[in-house]
Amino acid sequence: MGKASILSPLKAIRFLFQKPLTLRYPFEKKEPAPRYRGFHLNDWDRCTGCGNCADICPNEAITMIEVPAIEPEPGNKNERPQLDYGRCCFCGLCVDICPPGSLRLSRDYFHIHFDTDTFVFVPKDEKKDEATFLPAEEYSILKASLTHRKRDYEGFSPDLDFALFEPQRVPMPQVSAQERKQSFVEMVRGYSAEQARSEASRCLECGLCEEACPANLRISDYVKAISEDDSEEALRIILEDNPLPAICGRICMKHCEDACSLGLRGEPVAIRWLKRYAADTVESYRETLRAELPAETGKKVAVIGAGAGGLAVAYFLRLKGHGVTVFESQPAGGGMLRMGPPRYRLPDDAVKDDVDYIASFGVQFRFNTAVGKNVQFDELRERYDAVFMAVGTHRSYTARIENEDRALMALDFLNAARVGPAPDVGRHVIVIGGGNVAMDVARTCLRLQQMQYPGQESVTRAVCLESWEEMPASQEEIEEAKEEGIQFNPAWGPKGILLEQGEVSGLECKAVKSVFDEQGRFSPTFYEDRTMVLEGDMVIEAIGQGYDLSFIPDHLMESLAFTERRKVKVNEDGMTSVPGVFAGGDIVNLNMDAVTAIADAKKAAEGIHKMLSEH
Amino acid sequence: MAQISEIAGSGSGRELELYFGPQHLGMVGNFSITLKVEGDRVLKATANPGYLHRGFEKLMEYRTWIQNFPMVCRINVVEPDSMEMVYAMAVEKLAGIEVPERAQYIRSICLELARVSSHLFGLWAYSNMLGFDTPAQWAMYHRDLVLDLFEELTGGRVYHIYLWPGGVRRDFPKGFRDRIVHTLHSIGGWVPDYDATFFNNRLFYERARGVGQLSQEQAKALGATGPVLRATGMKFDIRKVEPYAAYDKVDWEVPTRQEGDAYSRIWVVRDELIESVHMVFKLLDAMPDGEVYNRIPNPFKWRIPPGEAYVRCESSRGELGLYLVSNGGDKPYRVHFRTPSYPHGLTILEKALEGASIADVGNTMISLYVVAPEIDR
Amino acid sequence: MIASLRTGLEATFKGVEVTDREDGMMFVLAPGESIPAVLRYLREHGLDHLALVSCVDWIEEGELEVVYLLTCYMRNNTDYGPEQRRHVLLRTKLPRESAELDSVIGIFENAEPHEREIHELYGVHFEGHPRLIPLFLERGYEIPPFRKDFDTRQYVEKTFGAIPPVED
Amino acid sequence: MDRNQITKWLKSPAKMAHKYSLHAVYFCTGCGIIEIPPVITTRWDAERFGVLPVATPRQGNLFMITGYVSLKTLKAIIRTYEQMPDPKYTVGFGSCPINGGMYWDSYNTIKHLDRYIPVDGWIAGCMPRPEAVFVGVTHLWTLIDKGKADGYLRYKRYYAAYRRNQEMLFGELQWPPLYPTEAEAEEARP
Repeated sequence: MGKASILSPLKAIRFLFQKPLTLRYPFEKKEPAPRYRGFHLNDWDRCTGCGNCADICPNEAITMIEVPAIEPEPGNKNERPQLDYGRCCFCGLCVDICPPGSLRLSRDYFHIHFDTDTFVFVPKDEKKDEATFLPAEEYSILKASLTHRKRDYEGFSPDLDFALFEPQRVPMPQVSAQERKQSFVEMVRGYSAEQARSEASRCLECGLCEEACPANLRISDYVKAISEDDSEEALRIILEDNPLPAICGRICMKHCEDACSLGLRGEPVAIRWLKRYAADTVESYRETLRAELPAETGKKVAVIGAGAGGLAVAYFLRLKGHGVTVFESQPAGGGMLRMGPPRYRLPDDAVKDDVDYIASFGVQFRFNTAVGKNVQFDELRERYDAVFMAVGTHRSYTARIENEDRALMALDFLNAARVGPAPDVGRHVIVIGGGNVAMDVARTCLRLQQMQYPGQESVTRAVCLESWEEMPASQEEIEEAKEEGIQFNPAWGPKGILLEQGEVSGLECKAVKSVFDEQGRFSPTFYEDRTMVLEGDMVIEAIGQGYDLSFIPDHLMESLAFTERRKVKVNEDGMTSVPGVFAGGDIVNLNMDAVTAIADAKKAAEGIHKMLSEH
Repeated sequence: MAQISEIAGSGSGRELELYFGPQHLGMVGNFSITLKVEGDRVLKATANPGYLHRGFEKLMEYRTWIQNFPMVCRINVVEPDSMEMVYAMAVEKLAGIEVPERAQYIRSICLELARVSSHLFGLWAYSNMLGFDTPAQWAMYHRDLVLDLFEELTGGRVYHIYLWPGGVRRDFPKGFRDRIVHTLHSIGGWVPDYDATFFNNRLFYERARGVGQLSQEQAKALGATGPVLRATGMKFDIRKVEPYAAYDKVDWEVPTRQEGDAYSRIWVVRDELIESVHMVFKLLDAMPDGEVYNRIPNPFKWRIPPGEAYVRCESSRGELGLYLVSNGGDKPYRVHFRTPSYPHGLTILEKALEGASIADVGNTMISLYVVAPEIDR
Repeated sequence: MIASLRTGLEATFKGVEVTDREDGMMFVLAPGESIPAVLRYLREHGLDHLALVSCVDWIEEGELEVVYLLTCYMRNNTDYGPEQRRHVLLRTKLPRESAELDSVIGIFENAEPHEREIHELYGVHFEGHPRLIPLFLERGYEIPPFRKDFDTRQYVEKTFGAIPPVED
Repeated sequence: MDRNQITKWLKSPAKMAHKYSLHAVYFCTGCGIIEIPPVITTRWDAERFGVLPVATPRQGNLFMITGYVSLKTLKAIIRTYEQMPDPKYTVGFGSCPINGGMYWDSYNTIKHLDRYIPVDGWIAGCMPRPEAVFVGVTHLWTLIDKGKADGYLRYKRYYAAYRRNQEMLFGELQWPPLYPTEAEAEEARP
C-alpha cells in the first residue's frame, strides 16, 4: 500500500503535458499491418479455377462460379471463386492452399452496407480491375467498400515455405547419366511403395488433369487410391479407360502433368510415374479388373494395326462382347510402341505385359499380315461388320538436302536398334531434328556408340532448326540428353551431306533466321551466307513422319475425307467418311501420342458399338 | 418481475429472485446468474450459461483436421492463442509431428503476449467494474498495443490462427523483435502508475478484500486452477509442472498469494503480467535461428491414426485441456475442451456468491476470471 | 506407485481393466456400477483433480463411453514429482439406448455441471444428480445433439432454412 | 461546424439529435464484443462520435449485435430490442449475423438475423476492426439523414411476419406482442 498523501493526486498533472493516447481519427490513420488478413484479391490470369480454395474453406464461403468470358483450356477451368463475406472468417486457409498463388488477402477491410446481398463478391486482381481498385488519391475511407478499394494494398500473401501443399515432388530414382549411357537399361527405377504413397499424397484432387487428359482418365481417384496404399484399386480405375498402363506409365506425353496446378509454383504430381507404379506392383491385371466378359454378340470387327489405338479399340470392343481380329504387319503387338521408343524408356516386358493382357480377353491377332499385301482391304470390309484402322505414321520425312539418300531414316534406325540386331553406328553421328524422336535417335545412337567403341572417343551431335526455346522435344528429354553428352547445335538448318571418297564426311549447315512465319506456321528462313560444317561419318534424319495409306484401294481413297492438316477426318463417333470404316491414332489426331490414340479408340469403340447395336 | 418498492422494502426478510444478466452492465460477457436475494444478501446463486453455446465440439466433428484451425480460436475470444496451442499440441501428439525448436520459442512468446493482452483485458474489466476508470482506460490502451504486435505477426487483431501443428504459420517479420521489446517496455513503464492508481489504492483493497474468498481445500475440491488456485497459495502452473513449448528453457517464477479472495487473485494477475513480460524478454534472448514450420501432410488427404490424447496448457485463466479422439479418419471423432472458466464460472461462482452482497456479484465473477464463451463452447 | 495403483485397482475391483501408456497416461476401464467406488479409490490415492468428464458416442458399437479424466494437484503447495505427473483416464461403456450412471458429485463436486452437460448433449441419465435441467440449450431436440446420429447440417437446413425472409 | 451543418441542424433538429447521440445498449451478444471496449476507451474513443454505452435498453437507441446469435441470446435480443424506445437502430457485426459465418452449420445459432429483428446496417469482418465500427457509425449517420435507417418502422409494419418467424423457432413466446398483430387489429376494428 502506497503512502497516502493529500498531494498524491497532483502527480496527475504531468499527464497534461503528454501526447494524448487517442488516435485523432480520421486525420491520424492507423494503417493495418502488412500481413493483415482483409478482403480477397485474385489474379484472374494466374488463377486456374482449380477450386482448392472452395474445398478447404471451413465455412463454405467460397463457391466457384462459371465465367463465360474465360476460355477453358487444359489446366485452366473457366471458373473463379466467389466470396461470401457473410461466411468468411478471414482465416487465410484459401491463400495457403492456392497452388498458383493467385489468391491473396488485401489490407482492405471496410464494407458497411444495409443490403446483405452486397456481401457476396467475386474478387479480382487490383492491377486489372480499375473500377474497384482506386489509387490512394481517389480512395476515401468514408466510401470504402468491397467495390471501392485501395490499390496496392496487398496484405496476407502466399509463401511457398508455408503452403499447405508440398511443392517438391518425390525424386524418381534414376540411373546416373554415366551409367545409363553404357547400355539400354531402363533409365528410371520406379517408386518404392513408400515413395509412391508420399508422392500420391501431394495431389490436391482438383481434377484439372482429368480435363487435360485426352482419354479422361480418373486421375484424382487412382492417385488417391495409391495414397491409400491400394494399388489394385488404382489399377482398376486406370484400366477402365486405359488398357495400356505399363506403356503409358512410361512413355505417356503426360498432358495431365502439364495441367497440374501444383506445377505452377512447384513441380506437378508425378502422375505418369504413379501409373507406372500401379501397373508394376500389381501381379495380374486380369484378376485386378475382375471383369466378366459379356455374352458374345456375334459381331466381328477388324482392326488394322496393333499399336496403341488398335490394341485399345480391341480391348474396349471385347469388353462389350464383340469379336475382334487385329491385323499387324509386324511379328508382335505394340505397333509404334514396339519399335519407336528405345528400350531405356520402354522395356520389352512392359509392352508384352499390356499386349498379353489384351490378348487374354480373346482378341485374335494376325501378325505378319500386312493389309494390302497379305489381305485386301475390301475383303476385310466384306468379312467384318466394321473396320477400324490405326496404322500410325511409319514413313519418315526427309529434309530434301544434297545427298539425302546417304542419310538414315529415324524410324528404320530405331526399329533396327530395338527389334533386330543392333545396327552399326559411326563414331561421329549427326542427328537432324529437334523433336522427341530425334532425341530418341540421338540417345540410342549414343548408347550404341558406347557399346561398339568402348573406351574410344565417339560423339553424337544434334542439329535442329529451332532455338533452345522453340525446340519441340520435351524439356525433360533435352535435359537428359544433355546430361548424357549429346552435343546440340540449335538454330542451324541442314544444307547438304558432304561426301569424301563416297563416304559421308559431314553435314553442311546454314544459320536459321526464323523458323515460323508471322502466322505461326512452319516456314523456315535462313542466312544463306552463314554456314558451318559438322564433321561426321553418319547422318540420321529425324524430322517427322507421315502415314502411308496405300493399302486402301483407290475407289475408297477418293471418298476418304481429310482435314486441313492432312489428317483423316472422322466424325464424333470416330467414323471416317467411308461408312463402316473407323479410324484413330496418329493418322487422325495432331498430338500423335499413345494416350490420344487410346482416346480415339475409346471414341471409336463407342461409335462401333453404337453402329453394331443399331443393325 | 420485482418492483422497485418491493426490493426497497425487502429488508423484512422477503426473498426475491433477481436476474443478473445477460443484458446487464455489471456482467462481462453473455452470461446470466439468477440470484435469490434477501435485502442485498445473496442467498443462492444459479449460474445460467448457454447464451454463447455454438456446439463447437459437434461442429469440429464435421470439419477436417486443418479446417478446425480457424475454428478453435473462436472458443475463447479473449485469449485465442492458448486454444490454438492446445489443439496443435493434441494433433501433433496423435499424428506424431515434430516441431522445430525456433517455433517452440515463437509459440511461447506468442502465448505470453496473449497472456499479457488477456490480463490487461481482465484488468480493464475489473477496474472498470469497481469504478476505477483511469487504469481501465490505460489497460485497454495497452492491450491494443499488444494487439498491434499480433496484427503485425499474424495478420489478425483478435483471431490469430497462427500456432499450427508443425510449428507456426509465418516467421517473425523483419525488426519484429525490437518492436516487441519496445512495446513491452512502454507498457512496463506504466506499472508504477497502475500501482499508484489501482493496486496500491486503499479503495481497491477495501472493495476487494474478502470478496469471494475460497480456502485452498474448497478450491481444490471444486476443480479450480490458474490464478484462482494460485491465490490460495499453491504454485500450480501447467507451464511449470508439465512444461510445453519452450517454458522449460528459461527461468521464471510462479507468483502466488495466500488469502484466496478477489484482492489476492487480482494481485496474482498483476504479478503474472509482469512475470510474462520478463519471460518474453528472456525467450527473445534465448531464441535460436532456424526453421519455424514442419510441413503438415496434404490437408485433403490427412488422416490421423486412431488414438486418444489429453493435452493441457496453462491459459491465462487456468488449466486448458483438450481431450481428442481420432478414429483414423480425416476428421476428429470427438473433441472436448476442458476450459478453466467451466468450473470457475459454474461451480465455484455459485459457491462463492452464497452470502455475498449484490454489489459484489460482478466483482466476484470478474475476479474469478470467468469468460462466458469458454463455458458455453 | 504407478504400478502399485495398477495392482491395487485390479485387486480391489472386479472387472476393471488397466492399461498403461508410455507418456504417463493410464487407462482404466470399469463397469458402470463401480465408477463411484473406483473414483473414490483413485481420489484417495492422490488423483485429486477431476479435470473433465466427457462422453464419446461409439455409434457403431452401440455404446456411449463416459470418460473421467483425473490428474493431480501439487503436494504441499510446491511438490510435483513423477508421482503426480500422470493422467488417469477412467472410462465406462454404457448401452446407447439406456445410458444410466450414478452421479459422482459426492466425490468430486465439480462434476456437477459436467454431468448436466452430458445429460443434455448425450442423453446419459445420472442417478442422484440434484438438478438434471438443461444447461445450454433453449430448444428441445429429438436426439441429444452431440450424439452421432444427430446430423447438425441436416437439422440446420430443416429448421433455419424453413424460416422465410421477412420483407420483399 | 460549417454553414451546411447548421442549416441541416435547423431543418431537422430531431434527426441531428438522433445522429450524434447514438447510445449503445451494453449487451455482449457474441465474440465481436471484444472490439467494443477498445472502441469506447482511450485509443479509439467512440464518444467523439456520440457513441456511448448505456446501462439499460430503455436509454439506448443503438443496438450492436456483435457476432453470432445463439437461440438463447436471440430471445434476450428480441426482448431487449422491444424495450428500446423509438427511433432505434440495429447494426450487425461481422459475418455471422449476415449468413451464419463460421457457425453456418451449428444447430444452436441463427443464420440470418434480419429474419427475426430488423437490421439497419451490416459491418463486414470477423471481427470488424474499430475503424470499421467508426465508418459504420458514419454510414449510419448518412442513413439516418436520408431516412433510410427505418428498421424500427419496418418492425412495426411487418411485425406479424417477424413475430411469426420468432415463434417458428421458440414456439409460443412468453411475452405479449409489442404491436397489435393483424388478427388483433382486425378484432379491435369496430
